Amino acid sequence: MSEFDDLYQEVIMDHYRRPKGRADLSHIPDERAMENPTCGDTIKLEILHDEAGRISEVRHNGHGCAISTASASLMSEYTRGLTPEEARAAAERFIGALRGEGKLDELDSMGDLAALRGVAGLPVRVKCATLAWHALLRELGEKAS
Amino acid sequence: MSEFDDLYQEVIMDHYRRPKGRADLSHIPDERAMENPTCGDTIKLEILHDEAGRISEVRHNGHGCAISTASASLMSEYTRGLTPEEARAAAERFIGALRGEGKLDELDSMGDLAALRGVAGLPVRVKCATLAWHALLRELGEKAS
Amino acid sequence: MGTIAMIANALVVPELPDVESNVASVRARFPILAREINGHPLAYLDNAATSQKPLEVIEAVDGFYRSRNANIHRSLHTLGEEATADWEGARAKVARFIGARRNEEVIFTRGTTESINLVASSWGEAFLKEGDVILLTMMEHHSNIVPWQLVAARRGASLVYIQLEADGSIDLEKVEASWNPRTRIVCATHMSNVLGTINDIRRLSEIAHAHGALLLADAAQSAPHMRLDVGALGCDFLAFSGHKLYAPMGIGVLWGREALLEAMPPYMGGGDMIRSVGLETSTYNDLPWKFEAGTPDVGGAVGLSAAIDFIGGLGWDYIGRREASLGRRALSVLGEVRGLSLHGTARDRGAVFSFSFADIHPHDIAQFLDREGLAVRAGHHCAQPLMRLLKVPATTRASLAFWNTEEEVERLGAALEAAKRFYL
Amino acid sequence: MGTIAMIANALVVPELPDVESNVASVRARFPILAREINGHPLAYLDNAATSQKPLEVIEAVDGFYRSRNANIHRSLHTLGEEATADWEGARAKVARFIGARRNEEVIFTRGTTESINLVASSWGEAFLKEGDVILLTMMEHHSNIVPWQLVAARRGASLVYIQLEADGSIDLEKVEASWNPRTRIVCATHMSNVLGTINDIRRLSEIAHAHGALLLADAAQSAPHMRLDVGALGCDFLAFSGHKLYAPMGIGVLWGREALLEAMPPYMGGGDMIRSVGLETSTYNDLPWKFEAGTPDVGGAVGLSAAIDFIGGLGWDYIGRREASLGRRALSVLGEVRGLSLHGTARDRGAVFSFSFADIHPHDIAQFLDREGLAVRAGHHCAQPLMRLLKVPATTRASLAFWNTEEEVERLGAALEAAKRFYL
Ligand SMILES: Cc1ncc(COP(=O)(O)O)c(C=O)c1O
Ligand SMILES: Cc1ncc(COP(=O)(O)O)c(C=O)c1O
Repeated sequence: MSEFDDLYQEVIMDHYRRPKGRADLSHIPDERAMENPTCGDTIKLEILHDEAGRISEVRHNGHGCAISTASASLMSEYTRGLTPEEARAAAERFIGALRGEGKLDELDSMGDLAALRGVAGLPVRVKCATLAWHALLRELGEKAS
Repeated sequence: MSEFDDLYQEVIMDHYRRPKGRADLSHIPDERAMENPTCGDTIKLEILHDEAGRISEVRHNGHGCAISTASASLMSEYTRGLTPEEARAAAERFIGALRGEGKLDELDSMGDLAALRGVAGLPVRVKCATLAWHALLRELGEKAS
Repeated sequence: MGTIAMIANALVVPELPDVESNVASVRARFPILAREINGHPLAYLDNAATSQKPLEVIEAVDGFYRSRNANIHRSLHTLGEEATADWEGARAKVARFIGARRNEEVIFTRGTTESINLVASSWGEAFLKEGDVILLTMMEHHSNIVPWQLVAARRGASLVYIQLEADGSIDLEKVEASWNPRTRIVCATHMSNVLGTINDIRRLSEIAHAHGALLLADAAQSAPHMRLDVGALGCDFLAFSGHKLYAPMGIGVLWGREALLEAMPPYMGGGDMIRSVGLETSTYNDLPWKFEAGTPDVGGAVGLSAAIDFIGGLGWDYIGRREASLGRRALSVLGEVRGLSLHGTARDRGAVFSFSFADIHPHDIAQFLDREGLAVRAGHHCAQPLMRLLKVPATTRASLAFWNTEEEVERLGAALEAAKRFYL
Repeated sequence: MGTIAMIANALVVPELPDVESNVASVRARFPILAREINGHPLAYLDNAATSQKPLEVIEAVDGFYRSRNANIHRSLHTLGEEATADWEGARAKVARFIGARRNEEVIFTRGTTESINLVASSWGEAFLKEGDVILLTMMEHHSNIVPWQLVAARRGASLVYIQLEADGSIDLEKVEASWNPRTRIVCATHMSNVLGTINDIRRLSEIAHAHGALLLADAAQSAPHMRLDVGALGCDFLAFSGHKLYAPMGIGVLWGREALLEAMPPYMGGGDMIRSVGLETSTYNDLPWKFEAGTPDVGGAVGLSAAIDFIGGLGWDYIGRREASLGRRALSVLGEVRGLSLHGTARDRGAVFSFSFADIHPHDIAQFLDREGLAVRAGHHCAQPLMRLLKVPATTRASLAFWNTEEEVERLGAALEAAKRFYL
């Protein structure tokens, strides 16, 4: 499988074409968008919780490439039902694995997110795949403090 | 002839050992010394004139290597009897020749100064050989203005 | 801004048939061009980001470290004299290359960014006053914006931007007409790294000077593609990078008028820029060394010198003709790709082509092109104010050099069509 | 300061016999060492000015330009990804090399001088207040003096100097005892480029921290010769140059504690250091990129990475033993030269030997040694305050590295005797 095919797998292209959790977030001010300094892409997040405090949905909106859009969509899917702490741990595991700090194999235990494996070898694209997750960490962090 | 022998010719060594024009210039404040930023060497000058305004002697004092000391001594010898304008032109010709801006052959018309020819190929040493002449230009310039 | 149809006649240099036959032998000088990427021959179309290096340059740097390497100015052994001669010789070569009156006007830096920071910091801190205006254009690279923002904030000056016409050019009459008398310096790129627009630095300088302002020209993009002459350009400062000029990374140039440089305070402090260091204060060295603190990149300067010789060997004529011919071909190839809209259609332009394409994100386009062996850039190209003006977060950019081929340009067109099929 | 007799036992590392047998194969890695100078084999004794480069480094840089060269961070084609991986990989390697906790704490600069200017300018402008004290030592290099003078003048701070003992060392108890409570930062060299003195950075850091001050260590001279661990050193900033560490010119390192770097404003403005650029103001990128404006010297970083691997291959043990053994030999050889007086006789010292000799000017000594193929440095070594303390305008300096030989050291002794015959 070529590097490109590895990157733009079927799963990724599906999430890119029909992103889960994408929503109109125009009520959130633009200053709260997270920016990718590499390309100017931005993402806004809104985290909804259920009564127990678990995440019921992470909604997102922004400009982004297939990788960053699919990653946001996969994130929305993956975090559903997690506690904020679990979501934060997941974000750190995911970012760490892609940046080569954690173990890449950890992705295998993260369901469809494993489809983003191909990004790990491409430092420039890592920023695309982790943008939504950095935004998640920031939102969760600000909630916590 | 090796580069070294070319540099440290008999004439140079004579002027180094018995410099012409060397004098006690402790009445001139240290701030007026010209400094070689390469090595911290310094030189002070005093220009004496005859009634007609010609240079009767350029006196010098300072720390310096054989090349810079010999160059100051040769300068003292060469400038005796010149008008300030002639001395300034000589300094510019000499500095230009060593820095590779003028023609090196011009040195041949400058008497014993031709012995400093070997310096031209050594950019670091050019600063040694021209220190006294830069000081001369400064002194003449300040007199003029 | 306009679409591609508007610029069919933009590149007007006549084509010489025999120039083409040289291409293979020129390409052979660039070892990296032999690479295969994902099973395809590399088509390097990212020259505006950084240029590739000919063997002449690679070997000059290699040779320096194998046989002449030493620190400069204060090591008076043979290697030190040779390295010093290399460094000062490179300076003299750069001075001739840009028509400087004196070698002392050439300051070596790491690149365009450092050159502009030096001026903004040293000249700006010393000469900008509260209420002064710094005039930029809307097509500047961040390197010609952020340093001015930093100094403007410290000095209480403000930034004003020259707006762009629909084709991505500047209307000089509007610049004159709307002149703010508090303007102290105009900072303008010679050639836009996004639009390809070539600005008339000579006229801009005349306007600035007529009003008592200075002009800094960012020649990062123009230096690799056209003969520069600071006298003819009439500017006061000129900045460019070696790495875009076929030389190694790590070396760049600031040229400035001697009287201005003389009047400016030092930038960094350290070895080589001093005359004498006391405990509390120091006195500074002469130009150009006053602005060159610390051990510089002598190897990089040796590479830059070799690059200038390489350009001299090809000749600006060859480079100009080749790039004009390639540029025309690119315009016609891109013009046939449906859904592509080109940003920047000024008459005076270089072979830099930024475009938006069929709502596909530039990252995805670039990644797809990479699968086909084509290297282009996707992003905001360090020109976010311009991106906002264009109402896009990012663009895809193909930028050509004389070593590119017509065939590579055609591969670009075909790959874009294939990308459309893949993503849409 | 003392003469040579005082330091016969200065270098106390035990000699291992089998280390010596490696010397020829190590020397073979350095192509420049094969040069002849004036009919003699080159004896390069100017390592403190700049080091020579092994083939591993020269070839790594060459290979980068032949096959991987691209701009980083924003070129997402294959070459761009490779170059970015090279750049960030070099950063990770440097972080491990100096025991940094995080890669983000490693900022690439041109060299020690730029690293210190960055701290003086960014940290100094933001945190120094009127009346604050910057504490230096009398053995600092101009690069660790002038940047502080420049910022002190702007902020109304003042410079205070730690005096030296007769052997060229610092008395830490005196430092404690005379501590000025307004001291905000201590700037100290880890190893003097003139005296060879190795300062106890760990203890200096403890003293600084106990009084709420920071410590910046100038490791330009120590990094090439001993294992550095920022945790063990306890400092807050550490600066060094690639070119003295067997790597190319044009690349250097600033390490700083994350919290400090986070709190500091940017230094240069331009590409890569921004998050978002507006017309009037901008927001800045995360560490380390906040401090890396413009296209960096990726080729230089590739060379630095190869140099670190080369050091790893030799091992600090080998380097330490070899240099200690050579240093002892140099002390005994120089000790036999009549009329020579060595500056710097501290017990903890590296293999750097500055001396005055028989009233012959250092330039003349160095030029004579060059005739014999020996490369040494003559001058003030960018340490004029120290020169004034030593009451000399300049000294001659021989500085050794692991690739030097006992025979070269003996040639130095013989050539000095011959110089005396020539000049006196
Ligand atoms: C102790 C010390 N500090 C700083 C420097 C400056 O290093 P660079 O010239 O590489 O910036 C040097 C080298 O000259 C040095 O020896
Ligand atoms: C127009 C322009 N200005 C400035 C720069 C900055 O050059 P460098 O990154 O070499 O400092 C660039 C290149 O990125 C550019 O295209």
